[in-house]
Order: sequence, then structure tokens, then C-alpha cells
Amino acid sequence: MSSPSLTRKFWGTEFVSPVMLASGTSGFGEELFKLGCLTGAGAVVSKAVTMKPRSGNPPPRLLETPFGLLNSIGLANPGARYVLENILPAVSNLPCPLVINVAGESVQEFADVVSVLKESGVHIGYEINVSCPNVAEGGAAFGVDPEVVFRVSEAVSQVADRPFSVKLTPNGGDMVQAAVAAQQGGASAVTVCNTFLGMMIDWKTGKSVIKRKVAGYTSPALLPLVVARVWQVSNAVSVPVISSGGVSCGQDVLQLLAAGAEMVQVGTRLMRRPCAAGELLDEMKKLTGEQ
Amino acid sequence: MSSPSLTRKFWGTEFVSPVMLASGTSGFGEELFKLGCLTGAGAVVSKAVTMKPRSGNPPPRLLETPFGLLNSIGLANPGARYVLENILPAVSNLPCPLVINVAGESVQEFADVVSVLKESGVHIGYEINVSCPNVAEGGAAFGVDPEVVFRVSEAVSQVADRPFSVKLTPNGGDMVQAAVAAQQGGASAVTVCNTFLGMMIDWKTGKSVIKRKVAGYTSPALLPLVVARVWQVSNAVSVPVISSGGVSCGQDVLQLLAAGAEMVQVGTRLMRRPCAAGELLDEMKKLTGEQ
Amino acid sequence: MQTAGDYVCTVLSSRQVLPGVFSVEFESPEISSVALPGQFVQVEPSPGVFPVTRRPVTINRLTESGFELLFDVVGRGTQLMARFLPGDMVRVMGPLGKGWDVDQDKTWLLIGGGLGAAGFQFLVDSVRSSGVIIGASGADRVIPVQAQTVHIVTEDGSRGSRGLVTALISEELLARADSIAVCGPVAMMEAVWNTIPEAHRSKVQVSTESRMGCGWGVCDGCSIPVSGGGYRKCCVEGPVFPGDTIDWKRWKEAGL
Amino acid sequence: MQTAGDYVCTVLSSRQVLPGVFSVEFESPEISSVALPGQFVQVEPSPGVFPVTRRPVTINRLTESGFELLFDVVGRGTQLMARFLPGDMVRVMGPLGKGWDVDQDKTWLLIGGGLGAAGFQFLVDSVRSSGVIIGASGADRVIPVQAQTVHIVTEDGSRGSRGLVTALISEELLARADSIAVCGPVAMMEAVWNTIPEAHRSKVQVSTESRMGCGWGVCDGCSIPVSGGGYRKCCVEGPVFPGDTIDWKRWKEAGL
Ligand SMILES: Cc1cc2nc3c(=O)[nH]c(=O)nc-3n(C[C@H](O)[C@H](O)[C@H](O)COP(=O)(O)OP(=O)(O)OC[C@H]3O[C@@H](n4cnc5c(N)ncnc54)[C@H](O)[C@@H]3O)c2cc1C
Ligand SMILES: Cc1cc2nc3c(=O)[nH]c(=O)nc-3n(C[C@H](O)[C@H](O)[C@H](O)COP(=O)(O)OP(=O)(O)OC[C@H]3O[C@@H](n4cnc5c(N)ncnc54)[C@H](O)[C@@H]3O)c2cc1C
Ligand SMILES: Cc1cc2nc3c(=O)[nH]c(=O)nc-3n(C[C@H](O)[C@H](O)[C@H](O)COP(=O)(O)O)c2cc1C
Ligand SMILES: Cc1cc2nc3c(=O)[nH]c(=O)nc-3n(C[C@H](O)[C@H](O)[C@H](O)COP(=O)(O)O)c2cc1C
Ligand code: FES
Ligand code: FES
Repeated sequence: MSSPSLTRKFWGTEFVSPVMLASGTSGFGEELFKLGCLTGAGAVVSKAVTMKPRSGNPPPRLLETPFGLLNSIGLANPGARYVLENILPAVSNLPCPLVINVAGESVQEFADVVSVLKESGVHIGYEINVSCPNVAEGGAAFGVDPEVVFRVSEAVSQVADRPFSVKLTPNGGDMVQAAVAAQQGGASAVTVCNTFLGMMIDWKTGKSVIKRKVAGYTSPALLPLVVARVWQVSNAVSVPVISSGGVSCGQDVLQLLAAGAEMVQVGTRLMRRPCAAGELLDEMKKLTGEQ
Repeated sequence: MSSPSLTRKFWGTEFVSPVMLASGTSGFGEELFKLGCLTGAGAVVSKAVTMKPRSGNPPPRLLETPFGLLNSIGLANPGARYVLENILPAVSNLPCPLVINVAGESVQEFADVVSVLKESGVHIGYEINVSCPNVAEGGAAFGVDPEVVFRVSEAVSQVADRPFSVKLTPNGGDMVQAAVAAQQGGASAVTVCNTFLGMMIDWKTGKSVIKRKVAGYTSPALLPLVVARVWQVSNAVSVPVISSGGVSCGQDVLQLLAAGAEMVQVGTRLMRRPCAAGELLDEMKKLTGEQ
Repeated sequence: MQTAGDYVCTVLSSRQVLPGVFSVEFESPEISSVALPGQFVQVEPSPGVFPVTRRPVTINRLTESGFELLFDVVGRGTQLMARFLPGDMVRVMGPLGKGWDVDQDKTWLLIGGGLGAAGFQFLVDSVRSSGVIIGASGADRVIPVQAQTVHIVTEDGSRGSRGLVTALISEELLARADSIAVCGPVAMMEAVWNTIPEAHRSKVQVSTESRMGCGWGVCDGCSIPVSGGGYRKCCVEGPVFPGDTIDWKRWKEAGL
Repeated sequence: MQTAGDYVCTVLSSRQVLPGVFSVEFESPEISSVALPGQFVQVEPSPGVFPVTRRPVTINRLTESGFELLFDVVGRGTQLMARFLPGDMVRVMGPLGKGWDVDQDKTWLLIGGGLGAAGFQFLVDSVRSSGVIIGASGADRVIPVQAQTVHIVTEDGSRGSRGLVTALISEELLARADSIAVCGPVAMMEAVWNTIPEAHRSKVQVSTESRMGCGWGVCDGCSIPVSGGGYRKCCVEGPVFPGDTIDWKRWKEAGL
């Protein structure tokens, strides 16, 4: 295999690198832009946007484990209309494309959020987060049932004027079938994948420090899990695969590209290194000899 | 919560500790016994036994990643009859109970292996490994379909003269439902859980070093994933839960007990520390103040 | 106004000031030239990838060419930080957050409990202060603060008077202050808040702590429950808030 | 006969013998008193939990109070091991595996390629040898072996003759030996095997390498493909095997 080119055209847009900043780990890009940390970033994926404002889960929302991080943010966000009117105008000058991560509690909510946000010209597309609980239909995550994934994807594709990716969940169900369903529903990409369900208990009290008990777990040690899932999904769908999870160095990005990812997200690493996008790109260039 | 007692009666047998040595990481116990490493071990779980001898997967079968280990052993074993006639007699003097891990390619094979092995009085029970591919019905792992888990569990319970645990898979499907199905089928425990599907690709060649491409991934960093699954499953079944995965220190064992596990397996840690059972027990005693 | 940056700073000195409490001085004209009292920095406790987040520490005071941190060793991150040696290069992001709402024309009363007083020196050095009350469990936990008037109170009476900080809060002290800075464990801060009569509460500012992912406002991990419902981000909307912003009940329930 | 044990051994010395090749001596009467040539040890390269497996290294020779390892720095584990300092306490399990089938009445010819010759000293010190052939890419990769007759060959001709080890294998050398020890990369060992005429092949023993989980026979990870199908465990049935045991074709396909 020859060295993969690091710039690319994706969803009709030029990307300076395959590295995308993962949803929930870089806000809407503004803070990192001001810190000078968007150099080398292919794109920013916003935190999740829902129809109504959500204040999020009770604290503590984060819990570090020896080798990773548990998060229970609870989709805290000011709601689609506020995002449209107040946030998107403020980030229209980002030096890289913006993708909006969309969450909902019903199939309809995803479509509704997209309908509101499409009034803005700032973002290039959407990432549909089907890992959240399907409150309208019993509470299991949308993403575990391919049939529901298809319906979400179809509902979004009916209203979306821009490309969208469906961000799958690794927590139950068959991710390959869910990816195929997303594609059939009209998705322009799939993101593999959201956080793995995790938990930490204080053995002395027998209790989870995080109020919701289970949370989303991320760790650089999860890379092999993500590589396997990217490889399986990219062999099953024809739309591009965006990887999400496990990246902590340039070699990890190259490995995910080799596994079949077209774009590679980095999230938790940004907590240590807000300028990770540029660092990863430099590391990759060194490894591949690209200038 | 008061400090958990560390000795226990499980399946009618006295265990000096809740620590079991996980299947595939301690053979049939003989080597570790000779090394003096069974001190502190509650029980040994044997490597997988199938009906016919299996030579296993082509090498390399192991691949270390920066933070874990991929294994693709392929159930290498000399077959149930050889185990019955040559191995079990040789390990009748182990200082701790032995549980036999059973694998198969069809529902019938699990029952057949148990039927053969029950002629021996050496082991105290079985662990039924439903993570292997159901070759007779399309190749997906038995464990991803609760209906199939029920059938395996039922088939084993019809022939087994000893208690058995069903070892669930975290790779797809709904583990809680699978656990409930195992219990309904007659399982005396469930083991949570087998290895997570993982993969590592050499970005320069674009290839997986392991011939089967995907493999079983283990890492101490997976502990929060196992804690979450143990907690979920133990809240859903009444049979005891045996945890498997992520243990690297005494505190991890205490955390899994607090999450609802009755017994706690340790596997990969034995590659660094063959005497881990005793070390973990000492660490736990220090933490809980138990003598 | 974004003045923070991510810098590789040289450790100039490191010493144990109390049992388990370390003072580490970093060289960083970039950070010290823009830092304000009450702001904090995010320190990388180790090279490599673990732990996956940094550690937030308040700037205790400015020094000739940089700033000093004062921290307690409580877990893995601070254990690693206690091993920093002069000459080490450490990645530090800062200054971060909204510090004390400082107005040079005002007179401050500072009330600190335990490590909450780490950070007071910078404030004392920047404003006029009428007094500093420092509470601790015992003599070996009294954070050193250089100020004109320092009142020390320890739970075991091993230094200063015996008791809790609240015992030293008097109408006279409160009346002499235009602003009141409170920092310490949640329970201590709530007790102080409850001890201060309504009439003086509008002067109170409290410095909060929360588990942080980033420290620069992007992850929404560091929420502090506020009066009237909802949350504020400790890292960018705080760590210092007007006392009446805090929903003490929900914050105590939250735990850390 | 289980003679292995898991010991915390003190590092007695550590030095670079060739660029990137280190010699480390451990104190361990327990291991050295029972070790046989061709056996190996499993070394913990670091404290803590990562990497999750140990590193297998052949015993190069016995020393007064322990044994010496000779290893090449190829990746993370050996990088850590290259930093061992005298006085360090390191966990070492050994001796492990089946070494050379040694009979003191026999005369040995040793053929080593690259780091394959690390381990030869112990054999040379234990048996009568008629010659040692050492091949390497260049002078800076020639493993030092003290023996009566050492033939050196390098690919670039920078030391000894120019070429591959196979060029030095002569009917005369083969005829003088009762046993032939071969160790090196798979391709080198296969070439040597193919060069040796049928008549001498029954004398050949080869020392194999495989990725190991445990090193003590429990994980089935270290399989070497053998003639007639199936596998043997490198760690307990090897690492030394009679040459005709190996299925060279399947072994080469396997890669490491
Ligand atoms: C804005 C701010 C300023 C601070 N200033 C100081 C200071 O000047 N001096 C000082 O000694 N301490 C200060 N702290 C607390 C300090 O951050 C923690 O003691 C430290 O993070 C503990 O890390 P650890 O790895 O040693 O402990 P562990 O308990 O092992 O940490 C586990 C995780 O919990 C987090 N955590 C644990 N305790 C706290 C805490 N009290 N606040 C926030 N996160 C925590 C850690 O950052 C880490 O992510 C401050 C905290 C905040 C939020
Ligand atoms: C029985 C035996 C004896 C050995 N004796 C010596 C010796 O005397 N001198 C010497 O220099 N080397 C010897 N080796 C090879 C040595 O074990 C490897 O070079 C070492 O494990 C590399 O580790 P690393 O972390 O530096 O490399 P990495 O490539 O980062 O290791 C990644 C993983 O692959 C494994 N691995 C990589 N290369 C090998 C290999 N060649 N054989 C087995 N596992 C490998 C590592 O153990 C680790 O698990 C021996 C191997 C075996 C099996
Ligand atoms: C603090 C935090 C908040 C997150 N919020 C969201 C979110 O709002 N929507 C979403 O789809 N994923 C969210 N994620 C998941 C990340 O986008 C990403 O998929 C995950 O962190 C895996 O990548 P990593 O291993 O690089 O962190 C969040 C992750 C973290 C750590
Ligand atoms: C080398 C290796 C071989 C294994 N073989 C088996 C097996 O034969 N049957 C089985 O049920 N699990 C097998 N497992 C899984 C372990 O029993 C255990 O569930 C897993 O390693 C998780 O525990 P750990 O994190 O402590 O390693 C194997 C694991 C490893 C590392
Ligand atoms: S710590 Fe990330 S937003 Fe405050
Ligand atoms: S390395 Fe485990 S059996 Fe050989």
C-alpha cells in the first residue's frame, strides 16, 4: 500500500487533513480556534444539538479511570434554535468545516433539528447520533436496531439539504447491519462509533460516582476495538466510514485509514492536547514522508 | 457496604478466594501448580475443550498492542476424549477446583462434550463458551442470539450432572437478554464476558498480522466495560455472575464484586504474573483489612 | 478575550511546604504576564497518554519569571506532579477561567479552608486586604499566606485558635470588607455562606472545583449547579462565582 | 521436571556490546544453577501493567552468580530493557523451555545468523565444539562468541568473509560434527537446512522464535508449524527442535 494522501475532498469540501475533532470534545470550535488549535484539523464536529435546550446530567459528569475517561454529559446544549441564531453566526469564520452532531429522543426529533439548522449556511453537514436512548419507543438506543436506524436515516434524508453521517453505537445489536441500514436510509457516511458503555464503582461504598451509573467510556486502549469495527463496516457499505475512538498518535490515524476509514476523529486526546489535530498531522507526515 | 468476605462457597464447593483463573490463560492448571502459582486461586478454568481435537489457528496467534493483547488461538485442544483419558487424571491433585470450558460448532456439540467429560470426577463444573461461531447455523457467535443461548443452555442442562456457567459475548446482541436466556435454559451461573472483538493493522502493508484478521482483545483498560456489563447482568438474573476481563490489581477484583460479581476471573494479567491469584488476594486483604 | 495558551514550561523549583503539599514554580512570562488572581492552569502530570486528562491547579502567586502552584498530593496525578524536578519541561495551559472579580479600590476579606487557601497569595498581592482567615484540620495543613493580618484556626487547636473558620467570622470583619473571597471544601463554603448575614452576602465570591475534562470550555464536564436550576461551567464561567449563584443543596448532592 | 521459578533478580551490569545490542547480567543462583544451554527466560520489561506480556530472551551464558542476556533493541519492550541499570530489581521467570539436546560426548557445530548467535556462548561453554559459524549483515552486528574456532561471514564483507552463512557450510565441517545447532531468522535457518545434505540432517537442531503470551505452556499462543501438520509449542516443547520437526513452508507463511 502506498502512503495515503493526507489532504482530501470529502462531502464536496476540501479537508486539509483526515483528522476531525469528535463531537463533544471541542464545543463548536470557537474555543479551540482562539487557542490556535484548529491548525491541521480537517473539520470540527459540534457537540450534540437537540430540539429543546437540555441542561444535561447531574454532576459529576466526568470520571477519570486509570486508563481512560467516563463521561455522562447528557447532551447538554442550548437547543437547535439558539444554536441557529446565536452560535452558528459566531463560528462562521472557523478555518475548517463544521459538522453538526444531532441527537433526539424520537425519530421525528432528528428531522426537526435538521430542519431548523438548515436555515444556516455555516455547517457542511450533520452527524446523526443514534446512540442516545429512543425515549419515544422504550428507551433502548436507536442504534441497536437496524430497522430504527433505517427510519432515522430516512427521516433525516427527507429534510436534509446537506450530507449526513450516522454515528453508530457499539453497545449491542449488530453494527454492520446498522451501518447497512443507515446507508439504505440515505446516509452519506457512517461514523464508527460512539463511546462504549462503561462504569466505575467505588468498592468501599458499592456505588457508582456517576449518578446515571453507566456512562460512555473512552480510552486510547480501545483503538483495536475501533479498528475491528471500522474494518468490518467499511467492507459492508459503499459510503465512506468516519472512524471515532481510540486515537492518541499519528500512527493510530494511519492504522484507521488502512482499516478503511476515510476520515478519522479524535476526541479524548484533545483533553490532554487541544492542538492534537496539528500534532497528529505532523506525526503522520513524518511517518509517511509526505511534505 | 461492609468488606466482602474473600473465602466463599460456590457451586457447593469451598473457594479460598473469589479469584478464578480464566479459560485459555492457565491450561488445565498443571503448569501453574508446578510453578507454585495456584496459591490464592479460587479455581482454574480450563482452556476450551471441543468434541474433536483442533489444532487451532495459523500463527501468529498473539499480537501485543501498546495497551493490550490480541489473541487468535482458535480453540486449539486435543478433543474431549483425550482430555477425559489423559489430562483430567493428571490434574486430579490440583489444590483448587477445576472448571472445564466447553466450546462447540453446534448446539449438539456442547452437550456431547459435557456427556463425554462427565465420566470424570475431577472437575466441579463447566463453563459454556458461546462466543465461538455457530458453524451449523451461519457462523455468527451463538452468544449474540438469546434464543440460541437458551437452546445451548437447555441442551447442556439436560446432560450435565454438575453446575455450569454460560460465558457470554460482548460482541453484538443484547448481553442482558442473553444472560436471562441462559438462566432460563438452566445455567447455574453466567460469565460476563468473553473477549471484545479487536484488530490491529500494519498501516504500511494495510494488512492484519493475524491471519483471521479480527481477534479477541484484552486489556486492563477494558475494566470499566466489564464492570458495566457485570452490573447490568447481575441486576437482571438471579444466578451468580462470574466476571471475566480487565483485572490487573486487587482493587479491580473488589470493584467487580461490588458491581455484583460472585467470582472474578483473571486472564491476561497471568501472562505478566503467573502467580497473580495470590498477589490479588494479598492486595485485597490489605485493602479490606481482612486477615 | 482569549489570553490562554498551551506552553512547555520549565520547572524552576519544587519543594514540600507541608507534609504532602508541594510548591512548584514554573518559568512562564507568557502566562504570568496575563494571569489574574483566581485563575488556574491545566498541568500535564506525565508524558505519554495516561492519565488522559490534565490536572487543574490555581495559580498561588506570581514569581519573577513565572508563577507558583501549591498543591496537595491526593491521587495519581498530583503524585506525579510532586516528582517534578527543576529543569523538567512540563506542558501547562493557562491562564484559564474567570478569577476573583477584582477592583483595586476595594478591601477584601479572604476566608480559606484547607487547600482552598492555595491561590490566596496572588489575590493578597493584588488587592488591599483587611484580613485573611485560614482554617485547617491541624497545624500541618495550614497553607502559608503572607499578609498583614492572618487569622489561623485549626480543628485540633494545634495552631491558632481551635475550631472552624466560621467561628472567626464577625460582624466587624464583614463590615470592614467590600469583597469577601471564600475558597475551600463545599461543606466549608456553605457553612461560611450560611454564617454570613444576608446584608453582607452580595460581597461574597466563592471559588469552585469540579472534575474537568478540558478546562477550556469545550466538553461541558465541569458543571456547577446554580440557583434557579441549570449549571454553569466551572472552567470558563468560573471557577469564581458570586456566592448567590451557587445552588448549595444540589452542589452538595453532586459530590465531586 | 519443573525447575523454573519467578524471581526478582538484581541487575549486576548492563552494557552496549554492539550498536543497539545490550548485554545485561542478572544475579540469580536459582536460575543459573539449573539452566541448560538453549533455555530462555521471560523478563518483565517494566513495572506496572503495560506492556501486558513479558519478553523472552535466551540465556547467553552463565556468570559467577547468575546469567547474562544479549538482546537487540527492536521495539518497546527491549527499549525498556536497554535502560536497566545495575541495582535494578527485575522480575525474571526461568529457566524455560527445552534447550539443545546436549550430550557431553558429542562434538557440536554451531551456525548462527544475526541475533540467533545470542545464546551460543552457553552452549559452547557446555560442550565440545568443532566450530562456530557466525553470520551477520555487517561487522557491527556480529555477536561475540568465545570459542576455539569461529568463522565469521558478513553480507557486506566488513568482517570475515563476504556472503551468507550457507557459503561456509562444507562437507568437512558437517562430517566433523555429531550435532549441529542452528539459530537465526527463519529464512536463514531454512537456507541452512536446505544446504545441509540429507545424510547430515538428523544431526540438526534448530532454535525457534514465536510470539509468546506466557512462556510456560498455558496459552497455546506460541505455535510452530511442524511436519505432518499441526503445531508444537515453542515455549515448552521448544524453543529447540530437531530440524526435521519443522514445517518450513508453513512456518515462513506464518510470519512472526
Ligand atoms: C479550578 C481548580 C483549581 C484547583 N486548584 C488547586 C490548588 O491550587 N491546589 C490543590 O491542591 N488542588 C487544586 N485543585 C484540585 C486538584 O485539581 C485535584 O486535587 C487534582 O486534580 C487531583 O488529581 P489526582 O490525580 O492527584 O487525584 P485523583 O483523585 O486520582 O484524580 C482522579 C480524577 O479526579 C479529578 N479530581 C480529583 N479531585 C479533584 C478536585 N478536588 N477538583 C477537581 N478535580 C478533581 C482529577 O483531576 C482526576 O481527573 C483545583 C481544582 C480545580 C477544579
Ligand atoms: C525463545 C526466544 C528467545 C529469544 N532470545 C532472544 C535473544 O537472546 N536475543 C534477542 O535479541 N532476542 C531474542 N528473542 C526475540 C525477542 O524476544 C524479541 O526481540 C522481543 O520480544 C522484542 O520485544 P520488543 O517489545 O522490543 O519488540 P516489539 O516488536 O515492540 O514487540 C511486540 C510484541 O512482539 C513480540 N516479538 C517481537 N519480536 C519477536 C521475536 N523475534 N520473537 C518473539 N516475540 C517477538 C514481543 O515479545 C512483543 O510481544 C527471543 C525470542 C524467543 C521466542
Ligand atoms: C466529554 C465527551 C463528550 C462527548 N459528547 C458527545 C456528543 O455530544 N455526541 C456524540 O455523538 N458523541 C459524543 N462523544 C463521543 C466522541 O464524539 C467520540 O466518539 C468518542 O469520544 C470516541 O473518540 P475518542 O476515543 O477519540 O475520545 C463525547 C465524548 C466525550 C469524551
Ligand atoms: C490467550 C487467551 C486465550 C483464551 N482462550 C479462551 C478459551 O479457550 N475459552 C474462553 O472461553 N475464553 C478464552 N479466553 C478469554 C479469557 O478466558 C478471558 O475471558 C479474557 O481474557 C478476559 O479476561 P482478562 O481481561 O483478565 O484477560 C482467552 C484469552 C486469552 C488472552
Ligand atoms: S472542563 Fe471542559 S467545559 Fe469545563
Ligand atoms: S507462550 Fe503460552 S503456551 Fe507458549
